[in-house]
Amino acid sequence: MNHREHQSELPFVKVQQADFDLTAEITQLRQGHKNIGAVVSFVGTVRDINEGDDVSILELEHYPNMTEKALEKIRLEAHQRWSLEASLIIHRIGKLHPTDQIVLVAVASQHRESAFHAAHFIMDFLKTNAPFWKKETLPNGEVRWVDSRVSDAEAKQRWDI
Amino acid sequence: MNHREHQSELPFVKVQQADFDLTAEITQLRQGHKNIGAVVSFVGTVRDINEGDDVSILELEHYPNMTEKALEKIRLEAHQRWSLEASLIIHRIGKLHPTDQIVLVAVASQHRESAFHAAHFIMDFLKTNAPFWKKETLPNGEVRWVDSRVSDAEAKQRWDI
Amino acid sequence: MDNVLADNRIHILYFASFREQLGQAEECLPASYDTVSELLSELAVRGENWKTVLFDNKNLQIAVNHDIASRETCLKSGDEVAFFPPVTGG
Amino acid sequence: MDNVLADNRIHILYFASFREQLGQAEECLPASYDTVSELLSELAVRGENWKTVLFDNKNLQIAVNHDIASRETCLKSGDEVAFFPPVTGG
Repeated sequence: MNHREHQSELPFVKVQQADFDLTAEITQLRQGHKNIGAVVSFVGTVRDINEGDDVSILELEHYPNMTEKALEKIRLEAHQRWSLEASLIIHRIGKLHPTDQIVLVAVASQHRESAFHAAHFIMDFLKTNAPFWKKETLPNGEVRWVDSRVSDAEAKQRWDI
Repeated sequence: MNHREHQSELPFVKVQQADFDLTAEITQLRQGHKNIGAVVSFVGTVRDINEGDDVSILELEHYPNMTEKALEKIRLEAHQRWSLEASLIIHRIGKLHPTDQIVLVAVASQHRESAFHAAHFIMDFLKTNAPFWKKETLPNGEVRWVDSRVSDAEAKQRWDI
Repeated sequence: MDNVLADNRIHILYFASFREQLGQAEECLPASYDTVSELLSELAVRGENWKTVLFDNKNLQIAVNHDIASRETCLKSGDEVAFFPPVTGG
Repeated sequence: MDNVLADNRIHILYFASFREQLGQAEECLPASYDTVSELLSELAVRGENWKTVLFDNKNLQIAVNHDIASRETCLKSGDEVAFFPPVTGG
């Protein structure tokens, strides 16, 4: 953990309505770390189909006081498990549409192995431990809460070995 | 494999001197694929230290007629192993400096699991099967070829199971 | 004073489908429950809807003071308890 | 014609440290070797340097017509054979 981690309140976890720019975020994350050799980024995007139905709008609700704390906990756990130079989590909230970016997880390290594992780990835990809920609107106006996926719970188990 | 794959000669493999912009490349890769839910990107960058010495310049040589073919082979192998929507490999050649971007591997899929695995697989195979060689110049003017890493050969083995 | 009042209570929050099914987003109750389980038993008495959504729900997720918790987690005055369905972010 | 000439030969390329150690980047030889191994034996005769860099080198990498190959790979007229050290891209 380097000095920049303590500069402001959770500068490496952002929960926001605004979209993000991958290049800008990665550039900022790498700033001041000359020994980075690998940067793995995950971008989650809104698919236009869920459970066989077209989706028009996806709305993301969250638990404001808990969300950033939960994300930071996952991020720090990744820094404990692997040797990382820097990491960042951005999660959008509010109304989104198909092809919109929802989430960014970026991890920078000296070698690729740890960055790949840590980014995957953060996403698997974010999927089960961060308090976000998706509500989708179908083209016919029907509104429904998105069901959690059994595969997400299983994906998380994998890391407990 | 979708129609765009056949538009031009290896449009998803680029060997170039020029730098690349992550956002622009990912945006182009996602174009026309509304069902993408996950995009995993790997960016390799020049570290300022190798084997304990400072590095001033890193020069990348390659085998022009073989390089793109070798990269495309790795890319298509990933598409056979996992269900992917699109993928892209960019590798820079020529003179680079610390913090410069060297390589981009980007993989888009419906769900995150396959994108993470495929991007990691492509990087592991690129490290051992694509004909690139690095030559580094130290601050005192000494020039040396970079040694291949045993860990890279081992990383590749993992995927043969 | 508000602070004293707050200290004798627990603050309860309901999120996502729970908020809609229960028809409310939050409430304050006297801090008279030793554990989350006791609080859930009390809420179940309100009717079939409360029992089904919370008490009988095997997928019920619980947070106490913004940390993931369980039915066995102890409660004290001033705690914030949240009930919600499995999360679906990312 | 150039094509006919080329068809009776094999084209050999040396990359990276090999090019520097052997002092040349490429050459053409008559296509009189059945396998890569036979070609390597012939090149080894040129001197200790050639023997060490290529023939005796356990890390020698070989490509024939732009595909990874081995010492057992067969050669025919017009083939392009490349010798190089382990790759270090990415």
